Amino acid sequence: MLSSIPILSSITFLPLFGALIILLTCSDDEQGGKNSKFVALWTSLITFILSLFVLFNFDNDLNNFQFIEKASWIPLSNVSYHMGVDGISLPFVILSTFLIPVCIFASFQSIKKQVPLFMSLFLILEVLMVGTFCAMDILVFYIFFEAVLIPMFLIIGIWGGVRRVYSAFKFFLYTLLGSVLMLIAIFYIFSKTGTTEINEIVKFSFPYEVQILLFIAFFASFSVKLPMWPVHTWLPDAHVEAPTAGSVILAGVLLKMGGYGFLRFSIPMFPDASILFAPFVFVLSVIAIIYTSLVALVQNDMKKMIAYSSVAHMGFVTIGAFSFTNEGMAGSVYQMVSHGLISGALFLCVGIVYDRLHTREINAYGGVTDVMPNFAVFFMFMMLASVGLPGTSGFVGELLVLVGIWKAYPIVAIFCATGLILGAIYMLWLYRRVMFGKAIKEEIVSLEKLSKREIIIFVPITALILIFGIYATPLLDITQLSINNILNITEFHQNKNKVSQIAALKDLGVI
Amino acid sequence: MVYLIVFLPLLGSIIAGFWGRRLGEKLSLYLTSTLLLISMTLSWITFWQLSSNHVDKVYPLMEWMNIGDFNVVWSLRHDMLSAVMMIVITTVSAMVHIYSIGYMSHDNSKPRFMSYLSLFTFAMLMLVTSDNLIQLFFGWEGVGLASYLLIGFWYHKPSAHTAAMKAFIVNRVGDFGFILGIIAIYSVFGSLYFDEIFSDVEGLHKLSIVMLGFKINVIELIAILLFIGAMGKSAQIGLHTWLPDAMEGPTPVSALIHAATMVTAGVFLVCRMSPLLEFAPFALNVITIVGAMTAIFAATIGLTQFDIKRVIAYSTCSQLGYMFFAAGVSAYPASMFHLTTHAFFKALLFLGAGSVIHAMSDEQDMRKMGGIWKKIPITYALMWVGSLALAGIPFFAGYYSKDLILEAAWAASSNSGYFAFWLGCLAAFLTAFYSWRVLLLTFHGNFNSSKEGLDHVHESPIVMLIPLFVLALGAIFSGWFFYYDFVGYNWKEFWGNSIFISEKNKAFKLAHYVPLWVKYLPIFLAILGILCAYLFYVLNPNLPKILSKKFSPIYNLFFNKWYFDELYDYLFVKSFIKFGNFFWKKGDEGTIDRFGPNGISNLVKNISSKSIIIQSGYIYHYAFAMLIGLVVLITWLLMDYGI
Amino acid sequence: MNLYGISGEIFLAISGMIALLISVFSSKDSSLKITTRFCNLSLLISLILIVLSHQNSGYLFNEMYVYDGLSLYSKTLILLGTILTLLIGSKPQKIDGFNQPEYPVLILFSVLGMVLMSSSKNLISLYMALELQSLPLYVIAAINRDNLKSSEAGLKYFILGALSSGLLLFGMSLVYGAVGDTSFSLISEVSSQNMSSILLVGLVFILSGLAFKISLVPFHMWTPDVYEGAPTPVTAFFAIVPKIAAITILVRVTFSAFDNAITSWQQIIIFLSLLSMILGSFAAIMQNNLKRLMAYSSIAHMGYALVGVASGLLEGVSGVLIYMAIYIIMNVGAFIIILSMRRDNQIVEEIYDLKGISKTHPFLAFSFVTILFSMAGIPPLAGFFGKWLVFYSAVNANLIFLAIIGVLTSVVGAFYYLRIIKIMYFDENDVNLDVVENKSSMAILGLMLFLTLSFGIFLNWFVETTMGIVSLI
Amino acid sequence: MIVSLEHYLCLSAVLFTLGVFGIFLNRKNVITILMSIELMLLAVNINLVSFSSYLNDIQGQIFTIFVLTVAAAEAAIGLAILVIYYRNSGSISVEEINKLRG
Amino acid sequence: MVTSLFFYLFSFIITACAVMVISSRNPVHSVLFLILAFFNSGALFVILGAEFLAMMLVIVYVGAVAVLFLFVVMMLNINFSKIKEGFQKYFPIGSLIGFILFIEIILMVFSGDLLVNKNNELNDNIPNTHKIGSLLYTEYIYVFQLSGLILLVAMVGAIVLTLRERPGVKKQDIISQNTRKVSDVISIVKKESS
Repeated sequence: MLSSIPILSSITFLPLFGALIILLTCSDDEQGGKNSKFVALWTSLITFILSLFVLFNFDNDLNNFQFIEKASWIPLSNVSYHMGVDGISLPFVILSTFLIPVCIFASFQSIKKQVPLFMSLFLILEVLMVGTFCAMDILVFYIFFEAVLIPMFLIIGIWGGVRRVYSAFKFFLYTLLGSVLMLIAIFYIFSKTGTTEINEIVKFSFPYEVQILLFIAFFASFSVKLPMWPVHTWLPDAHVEAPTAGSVILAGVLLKMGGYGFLRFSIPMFPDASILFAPFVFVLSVIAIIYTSLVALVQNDMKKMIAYSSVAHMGFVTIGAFSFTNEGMAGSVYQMVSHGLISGALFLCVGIVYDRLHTREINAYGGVTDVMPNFAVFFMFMMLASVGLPGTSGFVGELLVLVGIWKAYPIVAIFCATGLILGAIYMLWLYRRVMFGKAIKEEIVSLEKLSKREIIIFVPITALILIFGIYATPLLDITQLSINNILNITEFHQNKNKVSQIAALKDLGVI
Repeated sequence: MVYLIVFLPLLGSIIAGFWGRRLGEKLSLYLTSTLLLISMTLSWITFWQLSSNHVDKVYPLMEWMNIGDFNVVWSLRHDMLSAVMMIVITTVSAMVHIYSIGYMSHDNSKPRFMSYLSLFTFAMLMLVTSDNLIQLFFGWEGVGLASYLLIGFWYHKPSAHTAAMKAFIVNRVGDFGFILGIIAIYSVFGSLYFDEIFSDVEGLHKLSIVMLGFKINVIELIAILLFIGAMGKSAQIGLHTWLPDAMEGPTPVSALIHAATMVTAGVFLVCRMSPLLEFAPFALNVITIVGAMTAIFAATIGLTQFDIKRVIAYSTCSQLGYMFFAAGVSAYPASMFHLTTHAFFKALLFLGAGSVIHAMSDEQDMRKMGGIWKKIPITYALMWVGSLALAGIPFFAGYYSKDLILEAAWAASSNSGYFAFWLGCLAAFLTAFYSWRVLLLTFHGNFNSSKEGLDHVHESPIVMLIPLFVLALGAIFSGWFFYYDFVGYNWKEFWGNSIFISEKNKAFKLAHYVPLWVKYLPIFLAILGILCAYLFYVLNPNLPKILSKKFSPIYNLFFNKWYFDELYDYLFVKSFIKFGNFFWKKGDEGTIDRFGPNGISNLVKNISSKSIIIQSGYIYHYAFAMLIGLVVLITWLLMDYGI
Repeated sequence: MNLYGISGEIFLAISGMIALLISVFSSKDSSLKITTRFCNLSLLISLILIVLSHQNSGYLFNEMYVYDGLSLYSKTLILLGTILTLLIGSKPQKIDGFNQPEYPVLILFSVLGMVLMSSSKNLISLYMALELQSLPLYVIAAINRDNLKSSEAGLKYFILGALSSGLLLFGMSLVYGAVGDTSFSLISEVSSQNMSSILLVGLVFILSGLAFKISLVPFHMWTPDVYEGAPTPVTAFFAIVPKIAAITILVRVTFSAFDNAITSWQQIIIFLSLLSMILGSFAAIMQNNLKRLMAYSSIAHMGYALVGVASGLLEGVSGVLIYMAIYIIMNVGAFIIILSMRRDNQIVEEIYDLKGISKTHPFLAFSFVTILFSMAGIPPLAGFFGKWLVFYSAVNANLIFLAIIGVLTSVVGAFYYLRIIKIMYFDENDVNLDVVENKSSMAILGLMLFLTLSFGIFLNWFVETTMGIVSLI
Repeated sequence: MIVSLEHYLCLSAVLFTLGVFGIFLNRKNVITILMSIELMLLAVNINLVSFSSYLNDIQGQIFTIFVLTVAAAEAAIGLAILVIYYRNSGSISVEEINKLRG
Repeated sequence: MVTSLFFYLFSFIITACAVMVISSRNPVHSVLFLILAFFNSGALFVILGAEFLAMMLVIVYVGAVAVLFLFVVMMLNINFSKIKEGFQKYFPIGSLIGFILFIEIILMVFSGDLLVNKNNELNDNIPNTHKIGSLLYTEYIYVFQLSGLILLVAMVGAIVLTLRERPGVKKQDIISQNTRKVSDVISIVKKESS
């Protein structure tokens, strides 16, 4: 029965209907805004419920893609619309469907102009995100992956802050530049293998030199998206200027596409190149962790600070993914999910005070705890989760990554672990400056308490962070088999004769 | 029962935290205290049960994470080590809860405070009952969090939240080592459970890894990493800076966390890991030396401070040093013994000091006190008890444990042992000296503040005094009461499998057979210290000033805490900010953005503005461009063709 | 002689002359309107005739005229494009300053030229059809004869066009000399035996002449000026229709006449394509005039389309053909918006005039945004699929560097499309734009929007159709 | 024949080049440019006719006729455009035709 | 011998005329030199055996095109423009490129690739004009029709651009002339006779 319903496509395209309804029926006035909010919220909630259905019917013990849907699209070129989820993509699908209603709900008050457009863009964004994670055809993946730029560009540009134009452009062009190279690489793979099925391509083994080039092309895309140092600079700008919900989704899901791409494409398709580049990735990631943490330390803008912290946290993701160990990769996925929740929630926190005070300058705050005690609790919790306190999901991810990388390169683990210290420094420093102290300033004293709506937004996120923090097994179980598949590939290639690799490198003129 | 012990405080914390305001202050105060008292009672009961039947048990809760070999289960381990810790924690915590009812009476967020206290207790209990390293780390960080919350309890005070932050961050530095140690253990042993680790350690202790070209013994590395964690939590030299600052928190907090329980978690960890440490002789030496240095170093600072709580805090630091070097010479039972006795008398001292502060209306500077002993006689008497115990005057609790530690250090008959012994003796002298300095400055002499202040001084309410009495009992009797079990000839049976001492390390065994002068030297020094203090602060009050002028460099060194704060400020805080700014302005904006996106976009714009110059509007330019294109193509193709 | 295969064209020619008569003998005020309608109708009928008559393929007039799938495809696009541009351009003509009823007639004759051009199988018929196409274009570029810009545009277009047809002719004469004949089949035969240097130089000259028509760098120089100077409806026509015919004949010349000299023309095409992509993308960034910007944009687009030809593969050609269809969709949509822009009943064509249009005319703005994203090649919009097909064929032909340059320049190109979006959506408006929203234009815009959004659904049909066509070249 | 085909081709090359020169080295007026174009077409015609004659193939000559026709048509339209341009600007100097640029 | 002599003579004149066309400052002179060049080309065509084309050239070019040029030149009343300074620095590179083009064409011509003597129509007795005539209306009827269309378009185009209706100038208006009724135009006014 299950196989007869195209459940993944329903999840993917249901929000599109919502978006169409909004675009076609809701006018840009107060009533239209209200209606659009209503439609958007309910559409996204239904989508979320549907996605839960997938989650509960997902078989952890089945070592393959599930809920597969396949429809021929261009038979001549052997391209098909092919959807399915496995252990790596499922968490992200759920994360996306979970965060979108949260975002929509969170922007009920803060978005004042062109509400219907905003809501429909968010629903479209959901379509694209879910599609990205479900796609089993690399071209379909690319289409979804790239299309995300459109709604996000508009969201940043229309509802953003003062420097929104610069940020939106930077975001768009930076990520576009990264991903077009991947497009060429996809074409190359397509032309060599004759297929765009991810499952089939993985089986194909490319020559070593080709792998290196393809890896670089994919790397260009995913590293920008993730983002890795030194191509991270779009992120702080984009985050700072984006509206709250935009930041949440950007940090919560869009960044994960990069990490997802590494796990789904780079590593299994180009295992030899991945092994070759792993040290390079480690160096970049370690730099990212230390460098961006230090930069985060000196920020005056709350969102910028959290944005930099995201870069640092994403450093863990790449390190975990390229550690080629069970724990590392699982940790990498876990870290992504948890970071999606935590940084999303942190941006919500910033959004809440921003809505009230209309500034993100840390110095403009101080003593907020006094006037917004509930907020202080949530913010504190998110801050601690971001720091990676055990008992929150942030800890599990970081721990697993550290475990994984220690197995491979202990020295990297040591550098990586400094992130724990630095993370604590800037997050506590932020919290201290914003929340502690006496509320002297008049505008602070007159801050409103959290509304019911805002509390409702926070509660599920908090609960999830906590649950993932103290009971990690379910999520780990989901990812386990898929990660094993990747590991089997990399282990096989790691054990291959090193001599041939060196010879190939000589051919390329690298050595 | 163990479940109840651990989770009752959590329950109290949650209730007080979330519904405290709705329940009303009173109810939440009593509720948490009651729950803690139950927990305390139960833990004593389980302690007696365990010490009679010696059956270690692990109570599983649920799975935490499970991936490949990496398997962690929430569970509660009940062996002697945790049982001892549990009674210490629950007892002191219960006392502090009760004490807080009185102490915090003027504060208007009592439920929050009680919630934090209970949360701390829960975390600490999780720490000590953990069966694996990850859960231990959970507790470890949990207590850190609670400490952070409690130090920063008065978040209006900048100094308080700065101190809280400092505590958390310095602890994090320690945790950095700890977590790496845990991971290293996992990578070597493939497990995180104590039993499995310890059973494998003998076979694996020669294993080594290559790191940055050096070959390092893994067990040593693990031991050092774990010890870094312990150093952070237990405020050992280098990572001690947070502890004195933590005194910004309410005094009950100082008593509970920064004297009796949390800071001793490091000691607990070392003892817990004893089966592993026994195979890491180098690490043990390091522990001994660091412990000894901390003991003397903190004592020297304690000499010069004027904040009553800070003096006691440095004293704690110093005592923790004792515990560590005891562990360093493999005298883990002695270390645990001192931990227990210290918990009582140091909590007593802190709560006593709290009582004084309460009496003085939140004044902490000893220079502004003096001569108040008549006003608060009970507190005064109890402070005497605490000080005597701290100084190691015979038959008080401290005497038993501290002497034993020094004897063990001597008995180790290694260089580091002798080093620790002599420094320990010197520290014993200093301890006695500054303890009495506190007593004399606070209670004797003339009142150095305003008259109204003196009138205002009053004895604490009964709810604060009861805990003091209880703790005083502990400070007096816990020494001989536990002596036989903890460190007596029967120690092996008592501790069971929870502590392991290798046959090679005989220090603890020989500690009972040291020369007499070794036994008596500390007592002598302690009495000497008391006499010196009397000389300095009663007989000739000008002497300290003269001396401090004469030896001003040393005095300043001590007074400024060996300039550790300044050093760290310069080394880390300033340089981090400098680096951060450098990376941000010069790195991100100056280099990456300038040559990256902005550079490229400017380049594109430049090319673009150049490229439209071609479009000059003149027909002949257009025609010329076409012609050039044509010529280029023809030339290219003809050359290709071979003309 | 069975003239069934050319019946559509004959009908077109005759109705052109009738239209001329109508334009003369109808009353002055309504003659433009009536003639336009008549022309539209006859274009439609001839489209039907062509579709009917081109079901089979064959030759006419000594292989001078060929009717096959390729010609059917391109004729359909040409005629549809013309009908659409006439429809969208019919309302504002008066304000644009010209009122000559001959305008649609000239367009009709030009279209006839294009239609015949895409059926050419002989250098002579190619040249004549090309001239029949070009001469009316020169005239209609200058049709706003009281306007200096328009006449300058016409003059420039004419001079450079004449130069280019001179080059083309010179090349044809050389090819004739080398082959001894002008039919494509013979050229193909000779070039397979002996690709002499004369043939080679002739090929370069011919391709240069054709490149002018497609406006490929460096033969593009007229494009921005003419687009800007010509009245907007004319620009719309220029931007859309002639390119199809020119690309078709380029495909025919390369794949049908010089199919054996692939290594030679491939280099030329790569060169032209590279330059077009680069210059089109870069030069557009600085433009503030929408029409001028569209000119550079079309240059870049032709560069991309040519990548498919450069691949030398049949699937590349199929990609090019699909690209052209997409190109029409996007440009028709874009020009509807440009044509609608009015302020105080004055034509405006600066991009800053679009400020804040998102609030006043949300549908228009939304459509334009979609079209611009599509032009930038962002999936899942139509433009992406065009790029996909041509770049994929380039990669398949091992021209990876070409594909890489292509995608990089498309990123640069994205910049100026985004700039327009930014002006429409991110900037606050101070002066409102009056928009002439006539119903037919909006309906067409809606249709184009729909096609842009959902092209992926039709992609398979296009792929199969064009692959069927190109396999027969 | 003593005069070989190459001779004619050379002549046409000269004429063609001169025509091209006339277009882009011309700084005077547009009419000269139009005349240069006629020179180019003349070169083409010479090419075609000489090829036709040496190939003994009449096609070239027929082509030439059409070229002539088109040249006439082109001249007519070109001059018409030139005239209206002159009416608008009052000048046909090449240097001044640059209102459209960038 | 004589043929080649004539060839060189005519070629020289053509070349010289071409140079004069593009370099003469007075456009009227240019037109006249152009006419001369056409005449000489016609002569060359005669040498090549294309008599009909030679006549065409003279009739079409000299008779129509060149005269049209002359008309326009006279009509527009063009000033002799000065050569501007930019020309000087632009000249060398321009002529270099042109020269390269020329060299390349020459190289191509002498590359030995010329395919001559196809000789598919050996029967040379038919006169040139006859041959053309027989083909033009049969095999090339399609192109011939096209050329007609081109001429039509050229005519329409030229008229569209240049025809102006000036107010106040009397001209034919066929529709209104035909639809004219007596009653509209003539009104009978009764005037009282004095």
